[in-house]
Amino acid sequence: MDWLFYIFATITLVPALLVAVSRNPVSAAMNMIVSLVGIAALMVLLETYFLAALQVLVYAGAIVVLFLFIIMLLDAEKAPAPTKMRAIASFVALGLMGTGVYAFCFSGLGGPFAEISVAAPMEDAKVFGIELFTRYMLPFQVAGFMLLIAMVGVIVLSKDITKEMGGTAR
Amino acid sequence: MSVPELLITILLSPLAAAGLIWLFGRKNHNLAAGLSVLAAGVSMVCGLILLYSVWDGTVVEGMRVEWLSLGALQISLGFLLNPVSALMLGVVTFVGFWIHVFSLGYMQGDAGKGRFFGGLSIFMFSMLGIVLADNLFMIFIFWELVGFSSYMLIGHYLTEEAAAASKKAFIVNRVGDFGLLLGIIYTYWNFGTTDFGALEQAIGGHPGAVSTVVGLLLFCGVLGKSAQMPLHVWLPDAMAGPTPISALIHAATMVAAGVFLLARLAFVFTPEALEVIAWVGTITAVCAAIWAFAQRDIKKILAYSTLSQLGYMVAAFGFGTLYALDHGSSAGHTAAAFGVGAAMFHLTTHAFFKALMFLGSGSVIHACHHEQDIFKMGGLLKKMPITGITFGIGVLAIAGVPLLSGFYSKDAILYLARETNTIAFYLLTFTALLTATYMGRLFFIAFWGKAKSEHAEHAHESPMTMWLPLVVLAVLSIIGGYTVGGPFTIYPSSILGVLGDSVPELHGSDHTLFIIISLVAATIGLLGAYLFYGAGATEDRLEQRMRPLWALSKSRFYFDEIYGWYVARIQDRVADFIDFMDAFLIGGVAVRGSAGITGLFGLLARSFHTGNAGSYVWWFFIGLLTIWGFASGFLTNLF
Amino acid sequence: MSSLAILSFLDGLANVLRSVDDIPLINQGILMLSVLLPLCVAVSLATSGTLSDRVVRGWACFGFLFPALGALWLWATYQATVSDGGYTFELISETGLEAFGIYFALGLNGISMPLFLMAGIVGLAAGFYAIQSNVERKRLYLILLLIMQTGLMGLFASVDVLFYYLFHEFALIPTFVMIAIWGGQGRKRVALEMTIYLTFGAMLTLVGLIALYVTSGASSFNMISLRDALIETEASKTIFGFLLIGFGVLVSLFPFHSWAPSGYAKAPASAAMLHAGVLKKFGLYGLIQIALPVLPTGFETWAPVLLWLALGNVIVIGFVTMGQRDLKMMLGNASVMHMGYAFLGIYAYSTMGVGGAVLMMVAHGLSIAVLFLLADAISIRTGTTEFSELGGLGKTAPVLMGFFVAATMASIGLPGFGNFWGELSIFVALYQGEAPWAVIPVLAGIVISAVYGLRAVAKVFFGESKLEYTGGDLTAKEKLPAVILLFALLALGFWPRGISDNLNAAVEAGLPQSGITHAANNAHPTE
Amino acid sequence: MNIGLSHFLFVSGMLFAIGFFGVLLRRNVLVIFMCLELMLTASILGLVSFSRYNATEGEFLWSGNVFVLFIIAIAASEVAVGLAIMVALWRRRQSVDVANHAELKN
Repeated sequence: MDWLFYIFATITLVPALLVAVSRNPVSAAMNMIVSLVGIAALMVLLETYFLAALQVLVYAGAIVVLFLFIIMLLDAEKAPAPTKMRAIASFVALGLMGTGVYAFCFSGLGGPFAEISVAAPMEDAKVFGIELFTRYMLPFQVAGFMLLIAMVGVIVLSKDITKEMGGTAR
Repeated sequence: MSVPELLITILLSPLAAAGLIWLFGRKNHNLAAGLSVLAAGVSMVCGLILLYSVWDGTVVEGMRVEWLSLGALQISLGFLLNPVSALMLGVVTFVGFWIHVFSLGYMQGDAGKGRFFGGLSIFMFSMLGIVLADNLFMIFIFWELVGFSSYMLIGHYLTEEAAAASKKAFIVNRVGDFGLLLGIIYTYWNFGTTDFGALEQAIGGHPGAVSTVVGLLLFCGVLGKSAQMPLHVWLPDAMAGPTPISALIHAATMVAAGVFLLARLAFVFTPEALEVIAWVGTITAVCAAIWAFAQRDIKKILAYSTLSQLGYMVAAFGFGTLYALDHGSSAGHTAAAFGVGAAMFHLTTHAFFKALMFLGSGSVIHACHHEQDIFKMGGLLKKMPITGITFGIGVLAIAGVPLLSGFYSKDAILYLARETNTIAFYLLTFTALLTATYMGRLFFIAFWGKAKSEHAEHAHESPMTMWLPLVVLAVLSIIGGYTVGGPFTIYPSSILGVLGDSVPELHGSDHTLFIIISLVAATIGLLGAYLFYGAGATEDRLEQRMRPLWALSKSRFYFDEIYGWYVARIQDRVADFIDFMDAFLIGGVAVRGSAGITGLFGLLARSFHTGNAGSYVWWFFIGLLTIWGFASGFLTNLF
Repeated sequence: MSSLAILSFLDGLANVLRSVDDIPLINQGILMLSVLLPLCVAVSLATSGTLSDRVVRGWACFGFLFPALGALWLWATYQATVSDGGYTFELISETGLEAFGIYFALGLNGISMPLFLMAGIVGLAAGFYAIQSNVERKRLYLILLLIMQTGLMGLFASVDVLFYYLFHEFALIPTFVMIAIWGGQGRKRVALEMTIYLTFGAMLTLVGLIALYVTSGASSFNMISLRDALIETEASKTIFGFLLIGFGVLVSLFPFHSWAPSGYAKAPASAAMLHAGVLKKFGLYGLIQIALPVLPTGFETWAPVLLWLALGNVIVIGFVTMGQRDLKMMLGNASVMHMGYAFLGIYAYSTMGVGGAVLMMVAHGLSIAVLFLLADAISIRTGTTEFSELGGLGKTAPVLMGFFVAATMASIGLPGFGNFWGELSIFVALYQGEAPWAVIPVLAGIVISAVYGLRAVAKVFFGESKLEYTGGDLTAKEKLPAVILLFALLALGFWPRGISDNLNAAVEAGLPQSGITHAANNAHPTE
Repeated sequence: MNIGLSHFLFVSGMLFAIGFFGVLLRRNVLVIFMCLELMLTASILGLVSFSRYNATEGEFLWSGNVFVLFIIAIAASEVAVGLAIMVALWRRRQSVDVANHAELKN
């Protein structure tokens, strides 16, 4: 199993780095798909199959597609390379954060971590459903409302209000 | 009518007149004048009825109304009628009424006549309030009010000169009131009352209970109001007001209020305080007499003469009370009676003859179309016989010619001075000589000889409203010197307590001596003035022949210059400086400075606010690192 | 005798007042209306459409007149029914904040009654003056003034500390707006400075008041219940400090005064009248009504500071006032100086001193209001308030001169006007305090005030005129508010007992005697 | 070395760091937004792994997982609204560079 984890971790992290550094938005989006799929795979390793499926469906399927769609729409060209200062500073920041994360996870500072003690239930989608409609009923409803509001907001935003009002864009 | 009703009528009728004038009389000048004169007449008639028939001379106290009560502070309104206040009441209402009558003629056609008579009525009310008050707080209240009415009336003509003079009068008086109020507060807390009766009992029982300081503080008020040195500077300037005002306020009544206050409070003063008071009076008398010689303005001469005579009164009070304290038991008088008697006696006679002379000068000024320089008059005796003769009577009275009123009152003072302090006696005698001289100078130059100007040429006698008061006052100037108990007296027996035994009477060799002294002083003075200046002189011979002496007199010992220098160079500069410091330190450094520092921080914070989301992320990162540093203990260990 | 007739008439009037007072809630209703009616008028003026000028004026006039008449009525009833200075006309309604002890509570006692009356009278005068003036956008001007009037009436009528504070803010904010819109030259800067200063002071005050609430343990913002909760802990010193400085800023205690003169000089006349006359008394009133009864220990700690700062007000600002070259600036500084007297009265911590301070507040409110009114009348006629350009106005405007002289005399403490009683009581009280020597510099203040007051009169009215003056004498419409104020001053001067008897009792009851070693207060003079 | 919770947390933390690195580095709003999404996903991974490792017998901890569900819902709506805003911005400025959107300066 260990090698599977390493492979999936690599599939997650390397494309993520490429998302950050690539100057072409389209390739960034492509890399992001890979990275997200890697995460889904890691979730499978953690035996949360339902969430893994959801991850692939929503993130890779919906969100990244939306990104790509917008990239096409906005006709975004290749971004100019970042200034040297900015690049160096960003890499230093990444190094610092990486060191911190590494220290947290492996030096014992964050430590001692729990071990898996119980087997995961196989019918997790069913359990999910029960939980959502019983204990998490209110948050679930709220989330639904939020999606509705977001939808309304998107519709309002994407209409060109200034033109409709007869004004001119500044 | 009973005593209280009369007193209330006397006090309130001028107030009622003032109120009515304020409401209706600003435009209707004749109505205002009529109301004012009517009120003064009512006051006079009531006053005379009171003195001559209703009141028997016993002290009337009480009729108290509580005015304000806050914690321990109880202020009440009340009357105290004793012989001293009765005499003062008589003088104020009587002289006041005749001056009102005179004003009718003098102020004819003046644009501010309504305002003038309103002010006159307020003044009468305030002055009578001082006279009748039974406690120090009430006296202080009316004390301020007379100051205010004096201020308004001095400033009547609204010129720059009037502005400066009225301002000066009020402020100098306030300086005196500063001490007076301090003294009143001190008295209040030390004796628990400012009521005269209770105060006399409290102090009378313990002669050592009262300190010299109280007396001197209260005397500060007298310094201001009665224009004693060094607060005398306002009185000559106050002549900028209309002449009836000078007669009423600045000669007969208000300036005498200081002397009246001394008489009321005679029991408060310790011998040390009396010593100071007496010397202040003496020095004022001498100096003012000297200064009178360099004046050319008829009213200014009279003003300095007033100063000098006020000095006499104050000195009389001081020396007389000292004398009475020394000889108290043997002479069989109440402790302070001699001082009070002599001072009040001179106050009364002075009120008559000085008011007479001021009104006379008013008549002259009126006739000469507001020409006030005596060297531009001349020959007026023939053109204005009534004014001239009555003025002459006034001159003789003030010079101390025997059988006229001034002689008696002045002799009493000289006698008291001789008995207590020889140097003061010589100084006061010298002052009497000087008085006769400068009054002679005024009279001979202005009334004798030939007319020296166009205006004087065409002068003629004033109307009856103006000469009638002169005649009345002239008669009183002649017969006002015969005290109660003696023959020919005009005074009612009810004021025996002040104008009777308490005025020292001279007998035997003393009597002869003082007649001679007076006669010699008056004769030398008047004759000297005649010989030196000559009738109707056109120039001041003192200025021409004895310039140093003239300059000395003219300098007035630089009091005005010193005060002027103080105001311009110190007070105004300090005010400007503090104003600048206030604007600079508090408004500038403290307020603007703190605002500026806040603003600097604002600028600094603003520069971080680039509006670029990219740069904010970096701030975010720095914050993250810091929190991380503290959480991991890295930064905590570092510090 | 006629005096008997007057007495029986007064007796009959008192009986009428008493019988009306017996009707439940009627006087409470009048009190409430006096406070809230100006606001209602303001709202109706703001929300209604086009109105003719006459309707606007009449309606606003009603909004100013009612509080004044209501206050007069309540005062007369108070005189007829109360003799111990206690609270009456109390009216309490719930606000939904009962958990914090906050109620909308109105009521008047011997201390607030005279100030309430004064607020009504000054408001009436300022309102009349505004109605007859010809400012631009008069309707907005009147609306703001009416809002201010509600705040002023409410702050003295409030028994609840929080509402007392709230009403103050209510009156304060229109002031800023009015200065910023109708002020003189440099108004923006002045309005800003004043806003920052006063908001700062109000903030400190609020901190102090909340601390008072928390520390008292009474869990109530009601002044009456707070009075029972005497705080004598260490905390009281801090709280009193907050209140003293906070209130001090609002009353222009030296050295926090620099907002006042320039603010008043730039403010439009009616706003200056209301602010200098009434609103400024907020802080002093708070110290007397709230801080002194509850925080005697705190007072004791801060007394020396208060003494020196108040002396700074009298002497330093006295000299500053003498150095002024502009009439309005001079008046502003003079008002700062006179606040020093009121602070000294509080410092004396005796019935005499504190009562004198209240008398002073009432009289000063009236006199400074009439002075600002007349100064505005002068500047309308001459176009300037610079002394160097003025002169000789007395010949063209004798009535204006008469009024101005009377007002000046009132403000420099001439007997016959109300200010005299305040000053006198404060002087006498101060002598009995911890520092009797302070009487000497303070009495020097009477000379200083005479100097600048008379200098102003001389510069403006005497001499020869240097400018072309327009407009002649005071018009009848300008005269009316001035006469109202001067009459009130004279009434107070001739009959101080009209307010002082109940004031005396109220202050006597309010000053806690325990724990004070500060002064031999209230001791009667040695017999 | 066995794979444990710390490994998953390391992946999650690194993903978050890389996301943040991208936000710091890039100026294209779209890419920044993608990186933000990566950071959000990193938190999902963390939640899931904690939830799995801290589960005990009887009471299987579902709150972490349910939370993930909500995060996904939020992420979806956020992306929708965010992209709509971007479109609106593009209409005004014709630019996706954050440096060009600095109206809030000072």
